[in-house]
Amino acid sequence: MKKRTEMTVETVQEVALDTIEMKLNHPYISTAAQPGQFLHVLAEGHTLRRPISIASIDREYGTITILFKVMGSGTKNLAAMKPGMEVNVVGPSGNGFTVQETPARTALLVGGGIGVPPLYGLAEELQRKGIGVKSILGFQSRAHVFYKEKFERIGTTYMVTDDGTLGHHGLVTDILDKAGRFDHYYSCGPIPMLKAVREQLRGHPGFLSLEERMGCGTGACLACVVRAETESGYQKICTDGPVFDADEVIL
Amino acid sequence: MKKRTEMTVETVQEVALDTIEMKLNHPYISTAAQPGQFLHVLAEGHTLRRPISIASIDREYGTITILFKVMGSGTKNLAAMKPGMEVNVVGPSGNGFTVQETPARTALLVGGGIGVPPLYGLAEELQRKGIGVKSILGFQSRAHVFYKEKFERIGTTYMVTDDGTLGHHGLVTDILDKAGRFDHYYSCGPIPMLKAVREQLRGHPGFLSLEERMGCGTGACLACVVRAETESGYQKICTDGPVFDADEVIL
Amino acid sequence: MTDLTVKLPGMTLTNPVMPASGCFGFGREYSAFYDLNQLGAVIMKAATGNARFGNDTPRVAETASGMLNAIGLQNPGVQRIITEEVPYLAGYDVPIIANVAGSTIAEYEKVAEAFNHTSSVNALELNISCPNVKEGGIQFGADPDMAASVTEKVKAVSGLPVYVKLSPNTADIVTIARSVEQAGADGLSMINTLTGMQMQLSRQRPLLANETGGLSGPAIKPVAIRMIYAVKKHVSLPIIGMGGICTAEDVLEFLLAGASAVAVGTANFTNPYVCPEIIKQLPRVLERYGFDSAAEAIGRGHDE
Amino acid sequence: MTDLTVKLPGMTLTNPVMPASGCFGFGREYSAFYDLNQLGAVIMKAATGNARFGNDTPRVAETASGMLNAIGLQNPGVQRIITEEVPYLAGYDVPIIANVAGSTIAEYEKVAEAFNHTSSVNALELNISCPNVKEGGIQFGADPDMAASVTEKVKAVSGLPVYVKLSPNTADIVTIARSVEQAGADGLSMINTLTGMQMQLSRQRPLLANETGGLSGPAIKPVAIRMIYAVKKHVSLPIIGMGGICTAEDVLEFLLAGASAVAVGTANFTNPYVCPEIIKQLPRVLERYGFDSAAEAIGRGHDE
Ligand SMILES: Cc1cc2nc3c(=O)[nH]c(=O)nc-3n(C[C@H](O)[C@H](O)[C@H](O)COP(=O)(O)OP(=O)(O)OC[C@H]3O[C@@H](n4cnc5c(N)ncnc54)[C@H](O)[C@@H]3O)c2cc1C
Ligand SMILES: Cc1cc2nc3c(=O)[nH]c(=O)nc-3n(C[C@H](O)[C@H](O)[C@H](O)COP(=O)(O)OP(=O)(O)OC[C@H]3O[C@@H](n4cnc5c(N)ncnc54)[C@H](O)[C@@H]3O)c2cc1C
Ligand SMILES: Cc1cc2nc3c(=O)[nH]c(=O)nc-3n(C[C@H](O)[C@H](O)[C@H](O)COP(=O)(O)O)c2cc1C
Ligand SMILES: Cc1cc2nc3c(=O)[nH]c(=O)nc-3n(C[C@H](O)[C@H](O)[C@H](O)COP(=O)(O)O)c2cc1C
Ligand code: FES
Ligand code: FES
Repeated sequence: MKKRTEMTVETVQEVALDTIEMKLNHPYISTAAQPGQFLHVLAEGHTLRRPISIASIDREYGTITILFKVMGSGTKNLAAMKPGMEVNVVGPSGNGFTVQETPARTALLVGGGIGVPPLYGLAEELQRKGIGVKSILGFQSRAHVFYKEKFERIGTTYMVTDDGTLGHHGLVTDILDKAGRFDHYYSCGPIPMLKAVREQLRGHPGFLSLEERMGCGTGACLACVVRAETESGYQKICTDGPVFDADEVIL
Repeated sequence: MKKRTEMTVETVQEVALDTIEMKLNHPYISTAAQPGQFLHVLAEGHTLRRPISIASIDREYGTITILFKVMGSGTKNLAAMKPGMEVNVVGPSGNGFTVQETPARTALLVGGGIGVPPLYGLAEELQRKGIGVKSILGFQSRAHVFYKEKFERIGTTYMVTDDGTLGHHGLVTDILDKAGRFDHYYSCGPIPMLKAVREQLRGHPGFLSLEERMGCGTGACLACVVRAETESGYQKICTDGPVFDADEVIL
Repeated sequence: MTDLTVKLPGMTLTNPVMPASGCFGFGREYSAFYDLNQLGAVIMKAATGNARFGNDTPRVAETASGMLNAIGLQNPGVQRIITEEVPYLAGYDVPIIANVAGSTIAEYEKVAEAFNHTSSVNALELNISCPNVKEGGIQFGADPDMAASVTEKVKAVSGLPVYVKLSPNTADIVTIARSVEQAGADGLSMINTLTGMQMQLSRQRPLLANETGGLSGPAIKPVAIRMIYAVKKHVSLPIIGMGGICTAEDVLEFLLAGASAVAVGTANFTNPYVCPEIIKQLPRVLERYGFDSAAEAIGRGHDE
Repeated sequence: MTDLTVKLPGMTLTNPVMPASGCFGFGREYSAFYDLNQLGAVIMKAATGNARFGNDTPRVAETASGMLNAIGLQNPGVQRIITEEVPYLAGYDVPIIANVAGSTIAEYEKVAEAFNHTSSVNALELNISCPNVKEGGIQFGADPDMAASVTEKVKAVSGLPVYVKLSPNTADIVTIARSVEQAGADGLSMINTLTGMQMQLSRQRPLLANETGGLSGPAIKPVAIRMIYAVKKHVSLPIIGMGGICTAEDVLEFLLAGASAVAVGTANFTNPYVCPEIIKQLPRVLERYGFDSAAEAIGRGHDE
């Protein structure tokens, strides 16, 4: 069950250009959270909450790690929080990644930019379940890269940058076949990337994590809909998603 | 010359019920300020600045003391400031008290509630100039009283409370004649009090410090006018005042 | 004990605070946060004759002390609302107000008529002020004659009290209010959103797919108060007031201006518990300003 | 080097940023903070035929991301403005726009005509949108025919380009804009304030002595952007845009929506240095979004 609560900031760190890693403590949220879910975070002085994915969960220490890029004034405020301060969140929100245990033996993760964080928590979860993980991670440039080593510790990881300053020069979709065999794929990133990934991986079962501007973040306002092959013709990203079966949503 | 600048909070203290004393450091402001002037203080997240009187000036240590009552959200924010934080002010603003040295030998100060703070800086200044000070200070109740001892250290001080919990039970105007002889008077407080004081002390030269809701605080918007016996028919409290010759303004 | 009860045509509210249409779905989502029985009433999301998908996304944008929305009246259609949503809400002991929208007068009539067939709906809120649809909505609310005509037609087919929801996008709200009063409205609901726009600098285009959207939140509160105050002077219908309410103090401000009850919209997004929190604070706030009851404060901001 | 120059009828501005009428007096006060030569232009406080005292106090109230004002066009009258204020501003190398108000068309004509007799004023801003006076002001701006008629009469007596300042308190800003365009306006200035009100809980009365006031500040920016965008689509007059501008990003948003220059009002109160600060940031912001000049950005938020 999702709750509105205060989480205590444990650490705040710039892990890449304009990219903040923040560890938040809350026994309940950290127990209830699943990879792929998000926190709907209140940024002081703002009307709308900011959706930020859960990047990693430490149930033992009761913490959640989030990673976010400083974009506008909400994330800027958030980045200025100091250890000991409290962040007001509604969470864990939405439906996270479905981790299929059988017969899946290997999963391919494809992430772009700020779509990478939720995949990290997923990678950890997959590893815990004994499922092999291969990752293809795209960033704008070397300066934007984060969590490379962490992904590498979990499985084979291919790096891609728009400007070639690290790994493959180009798009994640250029090297999808490099990854070889896998059972499921999981992808998160900008819509054009998700479209291309889905197109190229058609035939494989897969899950996409989508983003949309939100009002309520709780399923009531219909701000965040995506057209889908459902009876109603749509799904709500904030409650039905953000993770969807790749075949279900119309991008 | 008035400036927009950041002043550093040195101390914050609740000196009476909902009444905060705050010491702010700034070499320039503390040198330029005169008793009766005000700081136009930015309260985070607010469109309009808050006018707060300069209650005391310590030129040696470069500090200004302000005293304010927590009323709405602006003063609430301000009260939450901690030592080391910076307060954005425009100041010193307005025209302060005129301290006439000759032939004045004794001044009577009449203050009500949150009109008391500017009179304290004045009392200090008068004392420095060798002018005798008598004060009549009115508060809602004993719990609201502040700076009693400080005024007493400077001169004879009569306390008045609305509910009689300290000093005279009633209004400052009940005991104006108790004060005996004086040359000038200075008064600050709610308009009905100022009107009554002026009425009772007609014949004595006096100065009144007025309050009005402000827009610009700098003389440009005409939000803060008071009708006056001037050619234009009005005066601006933010720049012509807040202190006026008692005979000049029409209350 | 401060009495929060408020009587309105079609319902007696245990307190004057209800969620606003479109900001609370059909109640299910917020029932995960608290017991809806605490609410004074619930106003449901707009119903149209058939299901509507609404506008393309993005549908919302944040603004200074407010937000823009261009949902576009997405809803499953009045029949499904009656069969699937009303029964859920009817499980609570709270008056239900159905928000009625349409592209033609006939559609308004059809939707209004449909709600005659459920005993659980207490009143209709006639939405002639939605700024986010190409047809219907605001076009009926901008003109006093059109507004009167929809009101009259809906009154003729409906067995329920009708609150007409007015648009602030007008030079003369009093004339519109008078006009729907004469047409037989039982109450007014005001205000809907102000039409606004935000440019997205990076795309050099309006941010919302619909280009314009409705401005709501604290930013518009002064406009709401002004319009309610003006209408209260000239019209004797009870008013459900809304526009930027976040606190119990805001509620009192609306009551003083002339509202008999209030709706809270955007603030639910900032704080999902805002309605019960306001309701809990309200007795204290009324007391602080010298009121023994909510009813006593209604219209008290007017002279004499 | 990003070129900030903007050409408007009657003046070439070194940059598109000027203080808005009523928020900057006649410049003297802000000249204590910075050199006014940095400004793109200055719009003076409204001038009326004779001196006016304005409304009772309180005249301002704070609102969420905005403020209400009901100054009531206090000013020393057009003659004294010409003899005492214009010469001071003329000492700077900055175009001067005179804001013209009146209670009757004859007064508008008289004030406009008076400004023919000074060589230092570059243009008139015709204020048919002040919400804070009982007569004149907004009553001329709410009706397209009245608006056209004042514009025509003023154009007939004035030798200066006339920018008509429009009110957002209307259901149809485009019709008013078209109407004053046909009447011969040289430009538009938009928007003036939205009418609003605040209740003071402790007094149980409207806070402002005038009861209603004009809402300005960031709260109204989405309304301003929407109206400028809509008018730009249908009218070919240059627009001076205003309403909630605080940053250089805001300026770009107005340019994209269709403004050729902008005015900054309320933000001067929060930060007396806001105009020069915006002007300093503007080249960087234009560059970041791919513009080599301010002129290039004008209207670029529109399709095609
Ligand atoms: C389910 C989900 C998970 C997300 N997870 C992450 C994450 O882990 N790390 C991260 O850096 N970002 C993530 N985002 C994007 C993040 O929400 C936005 O970058 C953030 O809201 C921007 O806020 P701002 O105040 O900095 O920007 P502003 O532009 O000032 O925000 C203005 C408004 O637009 C909304 N907004 C702006 N960009 C986006 C966007 N891309 N998606 C949704 N709303 C947006 C804001 O929430 C706010 O309401 C996620 C978005 C969604 C929908
Ligand atoms: C020249 C001058 C000197 C002052 N000196 C002091 C002082 O030394 N100590 C002190 O406690 N108070 C002083 N005041 C009053 C003080 O400015 C207000 O109490 C304060 O602005 C309230 O702000 P708020 O955000 O708490 O209240 P809110 O009610 O939230 O404020 C809303 C708006 O109203 C304005 N406002 C509200 N009350 C007043 C008021 N009484 N006078 C002017 N503006 C008001 C605020 O500035 C703000 O713009 C002074 C006022 C003036 C004009
Ligand atoms: C996301 C959203 C959806 C809305 N949908 C509707 C609607 O379907 N019908 C309606 O009459 N008003 C709708 N409104 C308007 C609100 O009911 C309310 O009148 C307005 O938002 C002002 O109140 P607020 O400032 O508290 O949000 C909607 C508002 C928002 C923010
Ligand atoms: C205190 C104040 C006084 C104003 N006086 C005038 C005026 O005399 N003439 C006029 O045309 N507009 C006047 N306005 C409106 C502004 O010029 C401007 O159109 C409006 O405030 C919106 O801009 P802003 O949000 O940047 O303040 C005034 C606004 C304020 C806040
Ligand atoms: S954000 Fe409101 S339904 Fe998803
Ligand atoms: S506050 Fe603007 S003139 Fe005094």
